Amino acid sequence: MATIRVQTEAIDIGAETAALTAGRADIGGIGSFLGTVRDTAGGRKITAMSLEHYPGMTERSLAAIAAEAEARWPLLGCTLIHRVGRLLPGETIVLVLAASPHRHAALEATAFLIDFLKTKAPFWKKESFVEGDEEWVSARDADDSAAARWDIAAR
Amino acid sequence: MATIRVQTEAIDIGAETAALTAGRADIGGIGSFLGTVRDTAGGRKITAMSLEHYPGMTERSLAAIAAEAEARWPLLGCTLIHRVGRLLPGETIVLVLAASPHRHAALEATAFLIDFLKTKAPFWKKESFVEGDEEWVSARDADDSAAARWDIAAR
Amino acid sequence: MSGAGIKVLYFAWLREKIGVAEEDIELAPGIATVAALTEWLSASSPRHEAAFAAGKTVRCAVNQDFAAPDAPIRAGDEVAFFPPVTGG
Amino acid sequence: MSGAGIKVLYFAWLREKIGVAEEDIELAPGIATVAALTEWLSASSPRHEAAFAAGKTVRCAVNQDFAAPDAPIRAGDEVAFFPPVTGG
Repeated sequence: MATIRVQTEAIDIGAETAALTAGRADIGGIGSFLGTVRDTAGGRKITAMSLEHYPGMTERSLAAIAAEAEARWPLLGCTLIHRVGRLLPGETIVLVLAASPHRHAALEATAFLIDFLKTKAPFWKKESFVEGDEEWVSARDADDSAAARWDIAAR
Repeated sequence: MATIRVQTEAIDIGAETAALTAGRADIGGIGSFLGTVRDTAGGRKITAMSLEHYPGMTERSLAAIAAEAEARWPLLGCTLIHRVGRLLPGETIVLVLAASPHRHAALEATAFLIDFLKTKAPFWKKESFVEGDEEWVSARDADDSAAARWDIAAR
Repeated sequence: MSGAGIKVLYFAWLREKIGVAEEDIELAPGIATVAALTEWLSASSPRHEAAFAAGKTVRCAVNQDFAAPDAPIRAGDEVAFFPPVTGG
Repeated sequence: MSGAGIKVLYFAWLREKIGVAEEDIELAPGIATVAALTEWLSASSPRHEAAFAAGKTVRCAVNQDFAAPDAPIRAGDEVAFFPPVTGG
């Protein structure tokens, strides 16, 4: 039921929302989170963010995250799209959509999906700074804590 | 900073997201909730939902709700759009967008905004059933409870 | 609006029951609160009486802010009556 | 892959430090867990040693599922090593 995609192209929230809701009249609301590239990291200006992933495992882990959300909330569909490659500040990185008859289910599932995507899906970011150096982003304890509040061990 | 609008036209989440984020590279994420018309109410099929509002007070109350969200979370912008008039099942009713450097702030502000919009903004819904009768929607205790969890008295 | 007048607005089923969306009222002496105005309006016609009989489920706003029964009413005010809101 | 071979993948800074994205390894006798494989790979070159020296910050997946140090490794497996994930 979930739409899972890894792509290099920009993410079009309008088109994805339309695809998720097309022909349906049983949805009460769609929650979403659209992540975008900030132009600073640790107080330094960046020129780009490069995303690498583990093809195969990525799709498996996103499908598992979506299945878990569908088991926990009465979802009528969800969408997980993550970009890879070189992205510029302001560009889209990730989109989560969750549709449900009820707004709280839609919003909670959205928060759950993005928290888990950040701790369980095999993506890695590298920041390119204006000074010319590059650095792999370190995992944040805050992300593990965010995932842990849903009562599943973050790995 | 907030975009507040009451309109009869369908809501375009893509265009509104683009307007909110245009030219910016300080946003880390945009949370959103898009409400749509369900084709059933209390187990009965509906043919339409009609929305009435209190012009003037609507805009004041939406601006107050947005200002409260901006005081509570580090938002870089938010959008509140509500439709009025006669809407068909599957159509958009309401859109909330909240942009922040941080994803949890964006998602929490989104939930706060829609919970408060539902209890504080002067909109009223009337359902038209397939049998031909019409009924004004009653306020739900669940909506007051949802608003109350944010520690502001729901009225 | 001039003199001791106020503007009264009705929404949703209150509007439908009373049959008008808006009326200009001359404030009688002693009508100084939302509660007093509600009582005065109820007595003004059977339709008003029927609408306001819903009692606790009628909400009020004075000059576009939610107002409790003891909120003051003054000449020139815009006073609205409506059911609990159900938007979103 | 044939015989006792496994495929090993590296991502992010592990890939950069080791200098290859993927290698086919003949499983030596006794290499039956992630921990044993990690130790064997570390000893295979100074670049591997430097990469795996990061120790606790290296994660592993066997056949595309996250795997703990005591997880078994069998011929034909796809084993990946990478830093903690940072997507989203």
